[in-house]
Amino acid sequence: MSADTPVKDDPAAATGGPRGRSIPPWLRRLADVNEVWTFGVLVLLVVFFTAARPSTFLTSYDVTQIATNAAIYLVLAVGMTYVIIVAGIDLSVGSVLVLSAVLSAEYTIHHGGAKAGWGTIAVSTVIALVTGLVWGAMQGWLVAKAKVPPLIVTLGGFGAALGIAEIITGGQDPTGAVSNHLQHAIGFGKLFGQIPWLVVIAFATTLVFGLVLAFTRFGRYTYAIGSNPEAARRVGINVDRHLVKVYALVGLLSGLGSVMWLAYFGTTSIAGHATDNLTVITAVVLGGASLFGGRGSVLGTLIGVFIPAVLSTGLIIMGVQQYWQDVAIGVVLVAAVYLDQFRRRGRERA
Amino acid sequence: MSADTPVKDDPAAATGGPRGRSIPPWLRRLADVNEVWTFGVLVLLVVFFTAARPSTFLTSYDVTQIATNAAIYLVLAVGMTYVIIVAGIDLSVGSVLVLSAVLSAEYTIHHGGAKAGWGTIAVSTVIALVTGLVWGAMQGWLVAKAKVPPLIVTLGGFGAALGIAEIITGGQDPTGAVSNHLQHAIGFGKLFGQIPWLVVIAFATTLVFGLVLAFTRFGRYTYAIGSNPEAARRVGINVDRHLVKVYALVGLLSGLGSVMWLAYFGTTSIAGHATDNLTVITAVVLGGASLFGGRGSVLGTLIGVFIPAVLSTGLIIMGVQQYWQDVAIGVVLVAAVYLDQFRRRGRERA
Amino acid sequence: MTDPLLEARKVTKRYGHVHALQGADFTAYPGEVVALIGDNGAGKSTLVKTLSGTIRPDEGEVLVDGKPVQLGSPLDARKYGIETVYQDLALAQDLDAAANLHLGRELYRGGLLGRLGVLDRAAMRRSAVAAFRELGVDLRDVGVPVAALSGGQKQSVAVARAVVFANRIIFMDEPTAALGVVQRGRVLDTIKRVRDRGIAVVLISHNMPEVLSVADRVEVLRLGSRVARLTAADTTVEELVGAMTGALDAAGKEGAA
Amino acid sequence: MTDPLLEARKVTKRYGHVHALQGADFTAYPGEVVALIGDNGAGKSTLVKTLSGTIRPDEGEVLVDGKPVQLGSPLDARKYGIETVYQDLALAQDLDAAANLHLGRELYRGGLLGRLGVLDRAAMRRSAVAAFRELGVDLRDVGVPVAALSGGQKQSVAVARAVVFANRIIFMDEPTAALGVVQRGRVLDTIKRVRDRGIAVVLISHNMPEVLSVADRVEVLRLGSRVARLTAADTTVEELVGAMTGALDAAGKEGAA
Amino acid sequence: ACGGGSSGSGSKSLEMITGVKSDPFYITMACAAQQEAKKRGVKLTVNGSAQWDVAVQRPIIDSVAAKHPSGLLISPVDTAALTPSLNQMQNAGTKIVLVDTTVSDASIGVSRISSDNVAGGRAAAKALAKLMGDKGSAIVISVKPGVSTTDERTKGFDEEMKANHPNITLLPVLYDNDLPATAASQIQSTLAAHPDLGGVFAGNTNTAQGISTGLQAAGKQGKVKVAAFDAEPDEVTSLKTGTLDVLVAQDPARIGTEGVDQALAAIDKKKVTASIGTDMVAITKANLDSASVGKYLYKDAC
Ligand SMILES: Nc1ncnc2c1ncn2[C@@H]1O[C@H](COP(=O)(O)OP(=O)(O)OP(=O)(O)O)[C@@H](O)[C@H]1O
Ligand SMILES: Nc1ncnc2c1ncn2[C@@H]1O[C@H](COP(=O)(O)OP(=O)(O)OP(=O)(O)O)[C@@H](O)[C@H]1O
Ligand SMILES: [Mg+2]
Ligand SMILES: [Mg+2]
Repeated sequence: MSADTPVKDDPAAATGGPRGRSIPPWLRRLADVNEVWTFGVLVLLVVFFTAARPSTFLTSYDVTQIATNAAIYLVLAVGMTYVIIVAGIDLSVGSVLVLSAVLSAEYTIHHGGAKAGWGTIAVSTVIALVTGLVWGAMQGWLVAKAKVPPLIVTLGGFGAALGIAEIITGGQDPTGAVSNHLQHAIGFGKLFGQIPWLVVIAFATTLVFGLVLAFTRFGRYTYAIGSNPEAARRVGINVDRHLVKVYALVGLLSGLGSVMWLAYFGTTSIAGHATDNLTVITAVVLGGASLFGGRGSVLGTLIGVFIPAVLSTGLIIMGVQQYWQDVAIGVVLVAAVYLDQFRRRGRERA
Repeated sequence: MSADTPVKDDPAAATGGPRGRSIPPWLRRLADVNEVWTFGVLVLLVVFFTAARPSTFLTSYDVTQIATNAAIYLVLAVGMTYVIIVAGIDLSVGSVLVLSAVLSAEYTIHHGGAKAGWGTIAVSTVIALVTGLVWGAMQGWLVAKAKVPPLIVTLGGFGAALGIAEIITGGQDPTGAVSNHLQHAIGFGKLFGQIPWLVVIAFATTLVFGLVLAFTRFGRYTYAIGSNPEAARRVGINVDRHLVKVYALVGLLSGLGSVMWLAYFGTTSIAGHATDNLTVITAVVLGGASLFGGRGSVLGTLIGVFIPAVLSTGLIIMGVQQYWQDVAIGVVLVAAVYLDQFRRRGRERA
Repeated sequence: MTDPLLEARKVTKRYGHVHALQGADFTAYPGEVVALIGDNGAGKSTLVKTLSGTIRPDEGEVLVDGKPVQLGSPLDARKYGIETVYQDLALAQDLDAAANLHLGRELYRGGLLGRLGVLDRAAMRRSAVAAFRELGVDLRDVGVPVAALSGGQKQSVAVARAVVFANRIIFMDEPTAALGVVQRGRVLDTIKRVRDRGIAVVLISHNMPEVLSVADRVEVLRLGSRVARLTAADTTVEELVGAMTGALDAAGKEGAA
Repeated sequence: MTDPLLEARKVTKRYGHVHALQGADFTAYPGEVVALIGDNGAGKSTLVKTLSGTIRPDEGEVLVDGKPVQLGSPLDARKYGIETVYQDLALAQDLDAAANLHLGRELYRGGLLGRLGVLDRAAMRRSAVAAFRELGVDLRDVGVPVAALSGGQKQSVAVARAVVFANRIIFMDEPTAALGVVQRGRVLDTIKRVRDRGIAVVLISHNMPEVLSVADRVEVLRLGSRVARLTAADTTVEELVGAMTGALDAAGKEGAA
Repeated sequence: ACGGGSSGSGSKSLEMITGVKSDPFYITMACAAQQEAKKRGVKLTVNGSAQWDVAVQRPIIDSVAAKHPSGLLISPVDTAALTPSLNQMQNAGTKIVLVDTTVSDASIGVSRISSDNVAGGRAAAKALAKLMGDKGSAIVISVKPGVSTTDERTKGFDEEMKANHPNITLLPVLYDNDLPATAASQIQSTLAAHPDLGGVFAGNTNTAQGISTGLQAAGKQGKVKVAAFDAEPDEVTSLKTGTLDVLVAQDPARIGTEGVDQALAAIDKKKVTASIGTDMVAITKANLDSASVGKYLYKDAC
């Protein structure tokens, strides 16, 4: 046997140029974008419900309603996206929200209560934010420095934060926890009389932290650490400090969530946040993040928050009986991610 | 510069023989065993509570009580250990338990109710086990074949199983769900009048599946898949089938748990299993398993189940105020794992 | 020469718009060492994975003993007697060397226990120690997870695994890249020994002297397709490099990329 | 000769009862290529990790410019101008090649955006493409996560990262193991070029001809300690292998393991 | 804050185990019991399950049993499942008083003091129907199925509506899993589907918070009438400001006080009342300030 002549040579492939197939290249590129498929599911749901109940679902009334009710979860989920990308998890969000709410409510109660002015509102808001930030940073420190698995740290934090909130209040939601000004201006107020302030705050938060994740060093380090913490450490990234920051961020956003909660519900709802963590984690995973870290996006999370929200609203509007709703939501969640899986199969990583 | 003579040569090190340091080698080997540290924490807790309340804590009465109350969680946790080692997660255990209990209760109700004989008991037990097995296998199929992340599959399964149970029962625990025979013989009966049957069943299950995990091919494949699923696939392990089996196993054990539940509590408790998943996952992680897969053991899980059980019993016996209990449990959980972390730091993997 | 044991025809594999394989051909005969060489990114590992059932090609045909076969999974490939040392080693990092060596082919205890699937760890450890000694590897502690092994030790585990169970065809994707001088020599000896048992050995390597010293035949891959088939005895390193980089045919042919 | 730039004295590192390093010494001078060789498991990578601040030794001393320093983290090491190509590459698999190349040393946009930490992705991509071209690597699609790259392409990313930012000392732990012939040549050229800039290059390799062709000096590690220091020009492959395996001193000395 | 008194006097010790420790109803009950115990010079320690869950309550009972208290006040979360544990305690000499909820085994407990949740549901239905002008749709949003107290409230509500207010359309029950946020979105979705919605019955405090917020955000506050269970301070404020329209108040304080009294009577071998029923009132803005209603308002904290 001796040297053959080249069997084949295709310069187009070498330069990576698109090749003529029936699907136009821009569409194939688009289908490669992680969020497109999940977004497709969301659109499908909206279309389905609109077709089924054209007179009630998705009138302008409903869209802002859904968005308002999802606003607080969205804020928490944005923080959770960072934590999950960094291969962590935070079960404590709901309790941290409660603790922040309680501490800020205590201040309000002693400084004017329901009739408190903007000065009190400002201080109590700062208290809520700082509480969340400090609690989150503490958890981050335990994860990063003490190397305790995040599940345990934040589960412990979940119990401890709730316990402290209950000790402070005696377990009852205190009265006069929120200034009426705050409730009217932020809780039920609307920007230009159109968009509820809660939605504005949530989307602004989403936008800012979405951009930070996608375009800044902070975001890049978040992906790098989630992808390979040891590699990140070896290239000189201060992994521990970054972890503390990420957990502090989700704490801060829980604090922000507590302010939004107080403004909207007018009470601390100590007993009403036991399953926030699962709701929020589900949204992030629905949005394409991997619990093993390194993958995920804020845009995906945004969609992931809205899929269950639209779904449960739609099912109620369609008059589906409650127990069947549980079944239907379970099935749709799995189906939604199953669709997404086709995309991933397309570009499998061996 | 030319060749030096060897600077040093130590044959002992080359043969891996133990070297004389102050700590005897068997102790160092023992400290290397994963479970020893966690067990130390458990012992510490027991010693502390016994010292604090010598007249009440850890009389023979209490040990079997704690074990009985932990028995059902232990059975679930044994299954969860497999799932977590295989880098999965199962949020559905509590709902699967409810669904199994409801289906078996329905049979009992129509075949003698509270007065049903052993024939009915046998059939209803089989129904419970098969329900769990089938549901688990179905979830396993979705994880393995449809490649939907286990968090989503089992969260969907959690809602769907509970929904179906509620549809069947109308949301209320049916009466006559359990035969009195079963309750008296298994729920309250004791082996040799000493050890409650529930404890016997739970420990037998633990032993069997602990041995399977440690010594058989099934266990070996579980670790291999959790460690590197692609490698397992490449060496010819049927990864998908194994995953289905693992999820089916945890389903089966949920079914077994439902039988134990019915025997012990005499009711289906539809509303009472929302947080079983977290309880059980916590136990497994406390026991040293990693959520990233590949690590964990049934022995560790056993200890992990008992740490929170002993803790909450001890705190109540000491008369700690209830909200402080939440705080204390949170702190101890984190501290327990923090101690364990010293061991791991000792043999860091670069 | 005898009939080919394994043949790949016009195998294509795309990842997004990267064409890892574009109509690649490959042939292996029994009882020969065939080297598969090519530049980085030429598609060698992709081809190996295709022929080991690890990935499915988009197009193309694979023949074993002249008959078209479907390699849907590594299990299928193993049925045809195909063993592989993967470039990324494919080890379970949390298991020790002996467990990795026998992964998928565990040894069982005798009697009832064995039928229940109880592993014979001692036997597996013994056979592992023997296998490693044969490859000249000193593992110091055979009980540690392979994650803790040195680069060369890890590679030895992967090589030993394939060699021990070699049956009809063995693919070795850069099996010596991380090995020390002695271990490399042992592996090359082993390759020859295996070949002499009538097994087809497919060796991928970037070390041209090594290729020429051990291979009977060389196939060259470039940009995802086979560009040359050479007899090792008749070739020089320069010729091989020329074929891989396209310098040769650029001289001989107009317009090649 | 000038004073040593980096010196390690009696460095010890134990893992359980495996003694990866037992009193290892090492010296690197500015403007030289020193090869660190040794059998598989001799402790080379462990020594490199120790001197890059990645792991802490149990005992021993590290001196930079003759002054004892504490290398508590890779960040410390970098402060002394130490760059490293790790044997396991240490890449973030989910990020693309350009992101990995600049990891920890991102380029920022101009103006306010830059001060807010906004990355200049286009610039990073451009500089990455340039770096890869210099190493002769064809990445086809620079936007894919490095997990999808071929073995050689991955290694090129790791090498490029260290070379681009080389400052005073560069450790290269088997940088050419997965590279093709052309790329290997480019890396060796690069090593020489870097050396000529006065940087100390520490090359670990199992390829003895490669070592002799590029190194000025060779240090040999065996069972976790330095057993020989040789001038490359005065040595042969046989001598090196002898020193690594202990064959030489077994002949000269009684009772060596 | 409520909770364990520090130093007990004498040999008498009381223990209390509530159904859900974070429930305002139980908190008020526990506070009152604690005050009464203090007055009587005995030590009372309060524990409660984190969820309405026998598996959570049973270990608590067993742990408390190990302390051999002289008396136990308990709100069992299941009518059957806890009988064995309680039996064991009773046989060991502990006097058991069942507060709020009961068990079906009549031999357990020296006294039973309970509020009638079915009657409470009826009261809510009556008051709500009146405010709705006996027309439109009404819906119950409850915590979750399988919780006996809230299930009974729903049952009473349904019975009353079906029996006496045929003009009101009853929509299927929704469950919010005790999450105000879920309740808020559920009520808005229901409004969209049923614009004629006139009244809502909230199964507990959390649900009420969510519903009133949801209505407020939808601008339907006042148009849709809301009846809620319990009368914790926060809810009373809402009643005053008009976000809630009816509160069905039980009398947790009396249950707690009576519970302590009965337990101590049993321990001292004095006369014990075997069964005590407590009242419930429907509080509206109209009767809020009347003296007879004041005592039903729950305490903020003890
Ligand atoms: N999973 C994947 N996704 C996307 N591209 C891939 C994937 N796997 C391989 N590729 C691309 O396909 C081409 C061929 O890769 P392959 O690993 O087969 O090369 P190779 O010949 O083995 O190279 P090396 O000598 O470096 O190992 C490369 O350009 C690589 O980037
Ligand atoms: N994290 C660890 N835990 C336990 N043992 C380890 C660990 N890291 C290295 N070792 C052991 O230390 C010894 C030296 O390993 P090292 O990686 O330094 O070898 P090396 O000289 O780089 O070998 P190679 O040429 O194969 O890369 C080996 O026996 C290895 O098994
Ligand atoms: Mg390759
Ligand atoms: Mg090495």
